Amino acid sequence: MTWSDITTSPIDPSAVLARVGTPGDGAVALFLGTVRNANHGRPVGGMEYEGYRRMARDELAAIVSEAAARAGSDRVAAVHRLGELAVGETSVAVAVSTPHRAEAFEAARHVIEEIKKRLPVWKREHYLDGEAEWLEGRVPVGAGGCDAAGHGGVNRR
Amino acid sequence: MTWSDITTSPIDPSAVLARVGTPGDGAVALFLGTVRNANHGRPVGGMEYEGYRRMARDELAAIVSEAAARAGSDRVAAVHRLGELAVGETSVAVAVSTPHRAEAFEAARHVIEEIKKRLPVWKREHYLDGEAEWLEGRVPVGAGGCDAAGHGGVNRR
Amino acid sequence: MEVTVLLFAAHRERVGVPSAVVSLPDGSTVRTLLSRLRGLGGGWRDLPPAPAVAVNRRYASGDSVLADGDEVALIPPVAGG
Amino acid sequence: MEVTVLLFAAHRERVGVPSAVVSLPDGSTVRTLLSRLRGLGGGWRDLPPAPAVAVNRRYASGDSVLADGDEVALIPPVAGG
Repeated sequence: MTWSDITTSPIDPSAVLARVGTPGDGAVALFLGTVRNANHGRPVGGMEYEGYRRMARDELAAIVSEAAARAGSDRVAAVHRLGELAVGETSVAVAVSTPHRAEAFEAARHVIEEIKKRLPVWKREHYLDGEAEWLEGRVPVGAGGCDAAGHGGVNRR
Repeated sequence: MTWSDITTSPIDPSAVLARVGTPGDGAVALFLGTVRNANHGRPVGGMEYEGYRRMARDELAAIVSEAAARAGSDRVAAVHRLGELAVGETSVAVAVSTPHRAEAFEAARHVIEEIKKRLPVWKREHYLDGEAEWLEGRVPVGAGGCDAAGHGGVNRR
Repeated sequence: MEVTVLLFAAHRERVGVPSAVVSLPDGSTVRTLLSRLRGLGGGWRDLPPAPAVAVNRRYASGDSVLADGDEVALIPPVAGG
Repeated sequence: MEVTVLLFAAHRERVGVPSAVVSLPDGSTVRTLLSRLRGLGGGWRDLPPAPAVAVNRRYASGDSVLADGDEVALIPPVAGG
């Protein structure tokens, strides 16, 4: 079964790995996103993740389901953490197991790319100089964008 | 520092993950190869891995070094297990950490692909019907092949 | 009818509140709502003219017709991972 | 001169031994060695005509000139991972 979660607790990679893998699978791919100590050369002390939690749960579940369908495997797991993270802590983990390796790599990559395109999560970098900034994000895929001036948005996909 | 090993002991994915990751890295990719319970529909009870151990150590170290150079990261780790493995056990683990995710995925994939092309390791599948067969492998990349009839081999690359 | 507007991250900081309840004529679209919000002045005027929007936790277009009780979230460019 | 030949997996099973020491004229190449091995008869004749070879734990070509004490491994198609 696929599994996904949005959590404020620390992510344990072993627990995510344990969500995938069956006797018929020969390949497991795991991806971890971690908080870096610098961005564009500026020293970073930590990262604050904010999310639209209920929607993020739904969206992450949808991403995982899509990846599972593409990979032909229901052994796809993903979790995203919210809250204050220190440098080195894991913000996101994705695990996939499949009979053969190409599908595991492809599906894990797909999940993290879709997370970055669609998951309603934002992050504020806290710099060692005491400042903090919301990181520039991406207009979410799946969102048409709305124009109050009436130029119209595209339909939801 | 890169790390690689050929071992007869069980592989602990967490220990391999612990070989990579620095405060400057934002991405970790882990690949695990595991023993499947069937091959081409034939039920498998276990896998026996034989290796030319000293050469495999050198070759795996070389593969890891090449991947590290390509990824621009010295946080590349790989271990291959030899001996009798049960279904579900991990035969190979590869971990890479890099500042950004594309390089981590690419390097982890590169290492496992090169292992399959070059590592002097062989496996015999033990079937539930009591038979066992050496799996068909690949003529190793880097080996010219030698022709006793005098047609000549290509040079080592 | 009334809808609940949710604000996150930079949007929330610009406006100063995480949510607001807004009254609208029946049959209003997301676009109508956004126009109404800008009309509230203050930080609302600092929102981008065409933010991404989710209605009831799904991405939606400006043409989407709202219903009483809908939850409309203004979604800043996302930056998960 | 003498070289040590190592056999693995299916090669080892065909020949029946994991290693053998072979005497060769000085200056012999890998190709000469392989020809000599096939001449030993028995399971040696069942080896493929042009196996991959490693000399002192590095892949080598048939043209490689051997030296006394070299370790020459006949490498079946590899199947790691």
